[in-house]
Amino acid sequence: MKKEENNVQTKESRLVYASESEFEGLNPILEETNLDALLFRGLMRFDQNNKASTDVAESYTVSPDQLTYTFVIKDNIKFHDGKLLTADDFIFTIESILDDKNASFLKADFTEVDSVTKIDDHKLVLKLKHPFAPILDKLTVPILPKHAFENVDMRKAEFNSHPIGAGPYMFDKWDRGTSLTLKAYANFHGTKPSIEKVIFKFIPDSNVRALQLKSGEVDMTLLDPVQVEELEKEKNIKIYAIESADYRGILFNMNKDLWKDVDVRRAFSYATDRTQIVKGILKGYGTEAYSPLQKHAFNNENVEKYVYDIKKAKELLDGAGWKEGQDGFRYKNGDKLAFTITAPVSDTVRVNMANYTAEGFKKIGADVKVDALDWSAITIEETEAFMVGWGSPYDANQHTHILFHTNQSSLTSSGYNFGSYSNAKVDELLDKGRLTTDPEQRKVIYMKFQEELAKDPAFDFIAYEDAVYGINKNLGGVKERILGHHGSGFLWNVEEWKWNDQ
Amino acid sequence: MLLTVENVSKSYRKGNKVLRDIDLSVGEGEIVGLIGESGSGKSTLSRLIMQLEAPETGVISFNGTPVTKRLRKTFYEDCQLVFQNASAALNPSWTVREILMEPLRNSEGDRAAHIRDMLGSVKLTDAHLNRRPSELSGGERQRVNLLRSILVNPKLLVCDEIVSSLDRLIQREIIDLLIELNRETGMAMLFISHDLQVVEYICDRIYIMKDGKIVEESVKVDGEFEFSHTYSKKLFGSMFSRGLV
Amino acid sequence: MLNVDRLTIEIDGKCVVEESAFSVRPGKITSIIGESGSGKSMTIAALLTILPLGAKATGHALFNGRNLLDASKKEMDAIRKTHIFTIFQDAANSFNPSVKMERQLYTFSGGRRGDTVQQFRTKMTGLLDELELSVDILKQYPFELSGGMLQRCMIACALYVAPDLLIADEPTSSLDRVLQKEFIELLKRLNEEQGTTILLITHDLDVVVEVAHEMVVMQAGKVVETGSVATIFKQPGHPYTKRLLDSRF
Amino acid sequence: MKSRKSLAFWCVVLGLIVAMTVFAGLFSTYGPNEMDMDTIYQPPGKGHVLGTDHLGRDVFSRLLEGGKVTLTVAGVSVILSFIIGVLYGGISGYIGGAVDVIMMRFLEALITIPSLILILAFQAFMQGGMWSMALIIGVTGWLVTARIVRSEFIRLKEAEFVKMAKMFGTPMWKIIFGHLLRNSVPAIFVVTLVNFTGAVFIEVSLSFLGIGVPSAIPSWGNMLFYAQNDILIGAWWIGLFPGIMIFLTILAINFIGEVLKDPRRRRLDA
Amino acid sequence: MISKWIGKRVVMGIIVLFIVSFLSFFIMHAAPGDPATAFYGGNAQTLNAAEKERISRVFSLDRPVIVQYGAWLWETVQGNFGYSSKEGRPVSVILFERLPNTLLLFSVTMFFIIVGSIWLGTVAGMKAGSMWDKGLSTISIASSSIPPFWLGILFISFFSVKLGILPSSGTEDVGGDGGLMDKIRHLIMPAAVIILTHVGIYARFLQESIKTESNKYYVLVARANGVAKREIQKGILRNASIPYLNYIGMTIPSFFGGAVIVESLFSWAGLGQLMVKAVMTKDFPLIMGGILSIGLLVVSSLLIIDLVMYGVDPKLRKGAYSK
Ligand SMILES: Nc1ncnc2c1ncn2[C@@H]1O[C@H](COP(=O)(O)OP(=O)(O)OP(=O)(O)O)[C@@H](O)[C@H]1O
Ligand SMILES: Nc1ncnc2c1ncn2[C@@H]1O[C@H](COP(=O)(O)OP(=O)(O)OP(=O)(O)O)[C@@H](O)[C@H]1O
Ligand SMILES: [Mg+2]
Ligand SMILES: [Mg+2]
Ligand code: NI
Repeated sequence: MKKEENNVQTKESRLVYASESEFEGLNPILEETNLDALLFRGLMRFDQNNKASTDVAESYTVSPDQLTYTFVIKDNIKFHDGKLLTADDFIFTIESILDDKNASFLKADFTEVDSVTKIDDHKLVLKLKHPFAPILDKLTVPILPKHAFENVDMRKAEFNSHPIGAGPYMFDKWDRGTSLTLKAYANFHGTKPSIEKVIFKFIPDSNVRALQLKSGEVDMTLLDPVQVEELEKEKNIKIYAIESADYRGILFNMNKDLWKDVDVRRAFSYATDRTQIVKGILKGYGTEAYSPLQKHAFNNENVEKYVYDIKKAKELLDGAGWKEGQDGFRYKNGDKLAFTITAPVSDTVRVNMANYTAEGFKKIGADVKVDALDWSAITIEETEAFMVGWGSPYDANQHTHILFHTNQSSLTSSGYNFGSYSNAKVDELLDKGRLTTDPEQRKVIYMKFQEELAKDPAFDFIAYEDAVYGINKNLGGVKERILGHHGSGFLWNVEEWKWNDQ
Repeated sequence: MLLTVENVSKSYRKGNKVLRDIDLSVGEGEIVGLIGESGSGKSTLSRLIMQLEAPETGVISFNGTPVTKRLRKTFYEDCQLVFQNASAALNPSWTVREILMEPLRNSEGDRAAHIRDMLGSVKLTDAHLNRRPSELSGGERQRVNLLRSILVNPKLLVCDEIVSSLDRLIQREIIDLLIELNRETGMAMLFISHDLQVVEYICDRIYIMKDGKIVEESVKVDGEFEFSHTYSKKLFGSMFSRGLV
Repeated sequence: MLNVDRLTIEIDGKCVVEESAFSVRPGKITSIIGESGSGKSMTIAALLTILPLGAKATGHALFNGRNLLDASKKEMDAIRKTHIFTIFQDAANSFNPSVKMERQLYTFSGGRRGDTVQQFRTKMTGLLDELELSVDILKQYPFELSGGMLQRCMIACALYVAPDLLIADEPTSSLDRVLQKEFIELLKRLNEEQGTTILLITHDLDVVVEVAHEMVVMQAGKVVETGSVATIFKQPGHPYTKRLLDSRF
Repeated sequence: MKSRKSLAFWCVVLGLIVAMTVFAGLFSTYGPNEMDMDTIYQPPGKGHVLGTDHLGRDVFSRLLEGGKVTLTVAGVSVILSFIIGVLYGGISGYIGGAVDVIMMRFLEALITIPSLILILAFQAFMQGGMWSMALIIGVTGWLVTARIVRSEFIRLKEAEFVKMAKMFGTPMWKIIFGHLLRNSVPAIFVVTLVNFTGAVFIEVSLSFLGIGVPSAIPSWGNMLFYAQNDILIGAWWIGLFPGIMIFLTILAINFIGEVLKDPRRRRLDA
Repeated sequence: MISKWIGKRVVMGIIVLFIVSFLSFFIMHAAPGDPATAFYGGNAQTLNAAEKERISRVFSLDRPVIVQYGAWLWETVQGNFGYSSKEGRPVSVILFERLPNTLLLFSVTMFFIIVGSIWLGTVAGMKAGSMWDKGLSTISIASSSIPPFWLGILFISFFSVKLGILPSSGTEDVGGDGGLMDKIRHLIMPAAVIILTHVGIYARFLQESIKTESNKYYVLVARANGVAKREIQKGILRNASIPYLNYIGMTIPSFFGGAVIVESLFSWAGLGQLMVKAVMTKDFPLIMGGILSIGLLVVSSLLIIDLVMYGVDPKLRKGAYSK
């Protein structure tokens, strides 16, 4: 009897989210996690349409030259530790991001910032070097409490494992390797959360996640497409298949000589049967991919889509000097046309895609192996080809500049250009796109960028993958919007969620 | 003398002598007995004679020359040992033929024919050749064991309790066989046993051993042994009276 | 005392003892002699109903008028406990290696008769003394004693319980001559002083001549000859008996 | 009699499994890696006798091919461990003395470490193909063989027939092979069988953990590893059949070993 | 007498651990690259200064390997296992977090295996020719032929997926009260898998020992002389338990090995799962620490078994084996 009561009671007020990966720390400017939206708030916040609107900022004004932004901060916002959030905290956050010592992955987003000045505790002015349209998007960056970092090295701060923010939920406890618990923050400035506790349970295995969703041990999780059909039959589960800007592709590591020849990369792009992958591996929860901005307003429909064409692929390889040998594989100067695609073993979809494409590449005479490894055993820069996943629903600059710009090579910067892709035209367009403010102009630039990228592909784009969430049916308040990479952002309005069976 | 053992001692653990100053000899064509109770060191002595272990002191000579490592090979051609436990002395995974071939590795001539000739002398038949030791009875096993040792026509045969674990009936058979061999080929024997009756029956001369020492030597006179040492008297006194026969 | 008639023992369908018949008269020493494998031990096992799995005995074995072969488990337990004592050939293995001698000797002797441990201790001490064994052995484990000592312990138990019938299955083959002689003397004493009936199994004719009054000759599972020792030795009836007698040295 | 029959039965079962996998090419109807997105997760039935998996591969063909991999890994590693074990145990037992003492202490220490843990540690930096896997299992699997060979050698070295052989001047190699090794065969055979089951277990376990043979190569363990994802989906056939194959193989070997272990069948104890 | 004997065993255990440590050191040394990168791979830059200093001090390449080993051993003996390259926390801390779970699983399964196998084995062994006797050997061979993880999968698909009555993984409910019932619910399946796949073999071993023992001469003698059945059975059991205990000792290492798989399957946060994770993430300091601690566990369990043996086997006490 007692036990049951207990169960009902805990069920009412907690939400268990099964998460694939655990994070090393929770400092939002050092590492991106899907807890950021719960723990932190920024001046701005993406709304349901992925448009940046004010949050911590009460209001803002932009100077006509688009170089000066003046923000007024709400005066009643307190961090989880009760300290008031002021302009100083925001300034500290920007400074920390720009501080090389901290090696923040967000630095590139703020390089256009010229200065941030405090007018008073609740008013500040941000000046840009050039007009920079995405800045409002960037200002969704979580604001860190300055007082938590006094006299400490940010990389080693206690904060990283016990964060303090101004979001709807505050840190409760972290059982490394198992779970992390957040609890509702009573003094939150927005909608007060109805669910008392949000627990992130770390389960690397997608199968186990689905299992536990089914058994009710967890309330929500991202599903593999193949699992949907079975879970749909469950009475207590509701499936949200949400369109997302999350694409998969094979990253060509340009440090490998094979990929130096653009025709080889194009050949493999042609030899990828995307339709079958969407059908068989994604079970229809996705679309064939050809561009990193496909889900964006700036999408260029008219680029080379590399529709499955074995004949073309063979011709390209022939042209590139890779001739078919006795054993059916191609050779050039005695070298076999062979490489390995690495994929994270815990991500079954990626492993399946890798296996399927690798098998398909045999048709054009390539001997392709698949290495499914644990994330931590993978150094993407050292692979020959990697099954990547990127995509952002926000500004076009996001997940393009940092992925394809020469300056963002992961070997020389903190950027995410793991394949050391370098194309002067692409660089130029990305730079221009960042600094142009006129939407129409920007569109032209990014359309052009997509064209150039398609001509000289950095990735063999495979498919956009819908984020399929399985959720306890009794959970209400979920608002869909186009999601980002790994279905991130699903929890964006978690403070509005509630248990219907209360 | 064919074999002389002079002044031989042996101990396995310090201060615990298993053999003490053993002197013993076997003449050509002679059957010499060695009796003593369990643990008196008979088997140890036989191992020393056969150079399976080295004596601590003393010399073992064959035909007047001390047996050294170098001479061992020729020594083995003339002197053979038959172990008490026939089952353990035959390689269980070999056939009788293979077993009998082993000592003849280096000899010339038709080895198979030689074996067939000799087989009759221990009352075995060709049919036994293809069997393995486990398929033979205890007596048969001991006969194969014996045959293997006499195949090389040794001048001396050391028999360590070769009949003790057998039935009387089979014992008798084998003992009679040995006597016959001795008569026909003049093969000398050192016959080790704790069975007084057997020793009395087969031997011309006996040594009596106790606690690693030879306490008495006695020669058969008119089919009887005479003893002076008290231990020997006690030993032979414990023989059951012949009663009824 | 014991009348065996038409005793047949089969193991897995194979006949190891066939239609054997003999009797043991009270107060006498009867000896069964025969070569290895002739079925002597099996006969004893059948009498004590301790045959191995798969073995079956038919016929009669009347012990004081009671047929042992169809006695119930309980009855048999009682008979084994009160009337018969058996000494086996292999003394070294006759005791549980991890139980102290005192406990084992008690279960073999005092325990059978319902004596208390105290009673047992006093009586056994005397017996051990008589057998030239030190009392210390009671505190020792079997593996710390020699085969001869263990065999004497068994005899001590036999003396203690003074059974109606003492069965001894080749008790001397593992002993050397000196000990054999001593053991045989003890048997004689037991028979003469306490009048114990003894069934002695052996393959040694010399032993038979030494102690037995009557003898049973077995060959290949069959009893070929019975009678008093003296008559058989004078006039062996069966050719096998003759061969046996001839094989003596 | 009964044991003879069961021996024959299990030998036939094992023989069938081995034959099917060795000649996988003859029996299988599809390429083990042939993928077809139109026929994923087909239950057993027409076309695909044992159904298809998440990439539309034929489970039956993969089962045979996987068996080839698993049994090859196990077989090669067992041969390897056999050689190392016989050498190590043989040297230790034949030479004896201080050499033996040192070698045995070392062996005892090794036996104390769970071999799976050792293999895991090796895997950390040797992760590679099938052959390195066989190598690792072989290199860590000889301990019991060595111990058995050593004790057999020590026992047989003291046997009287070996002493007799020395007296007959039989050369050393013949003593080692004809007397010592040959009479150790039953014991070595049994322990090798046990090793074989152990090797199968280890291969499937490691592959099951995702750190065994590379995922692209089908092996029974790998198939089970991926089959975990299919339980929920209800595709029971993907995990069931490799499991049954592993079970049957090990069961057959265990039963064969059981019969051979029976002392009545061992000449040595005669 | 006993202290001398224990001393001997402990020394043996230490020698074993010594060799284990040497092996784990050797394995790490065989890993490619210089020690700092071999150990910490891509994470070398996030190492703290003290650890960097320790690595360069202990593993300085201009020193001979044996000296490096000595230095490393000295550090290790003092409890300094270095830092996990994945988590950046001290290895010893991580190991200690996992230890209770492994010990719990180990002791619970061992307890049930021993109790179960003694019961089954005794019943089957004492009643020669009965159904128990005949059935047990077949069942035990069959049960030991099932790969534990496969049984685990079947269990999960039945009890967790189909019936939904037992949690499929973990050591306790997240956010739960961490109560006893909760622990037990999580423990049932992993423990059951280990027990079911092992209890048969142990029972069978005991059964065979009892049967061998029952055919011993002394049992026949006792039976022939009317010794009470219970008395005889007690004696048999006592002797049969000696090879049985020996067998347990012999199989303990592989037992720990097998737990690795079950722990991983059920995400039971013990040392075994930790080892697998460490191997997958190439976390070398953690691997070394894991090997050593499992070695220590094995050696100490063996010591306990030795102690029990000492109590049970008088021949050991009297030193009758040394001859
Ligand atoms: N290899 C050995 N190591 C230590 N002691 C030994 C060894 N071989 C024999 N002994 C000891 O030497 C003594 C004599 O043993 P040996 O085997 O020679 O006696 P035996 O007269 O042949 O006895 P039995 O009649 O029982 O065969 C015994 O006390 C025995 O314990
Ligand atoms: N457990 C058994 N199973 C099958 N056959 C057996 C068993 N025990 C004995 N036998 C057979 O029964 C026969 C008689 O054996 P038994 O032990 O009675 O002989 P024995 O006359 O006592 O011989 P020994 O003098 O060697 O003790 C033998 O042929 C033997 O092979
Ligand atoms: Mg001897
Ligand atoms: Mg008998
Ligand atoms: Ni990602």
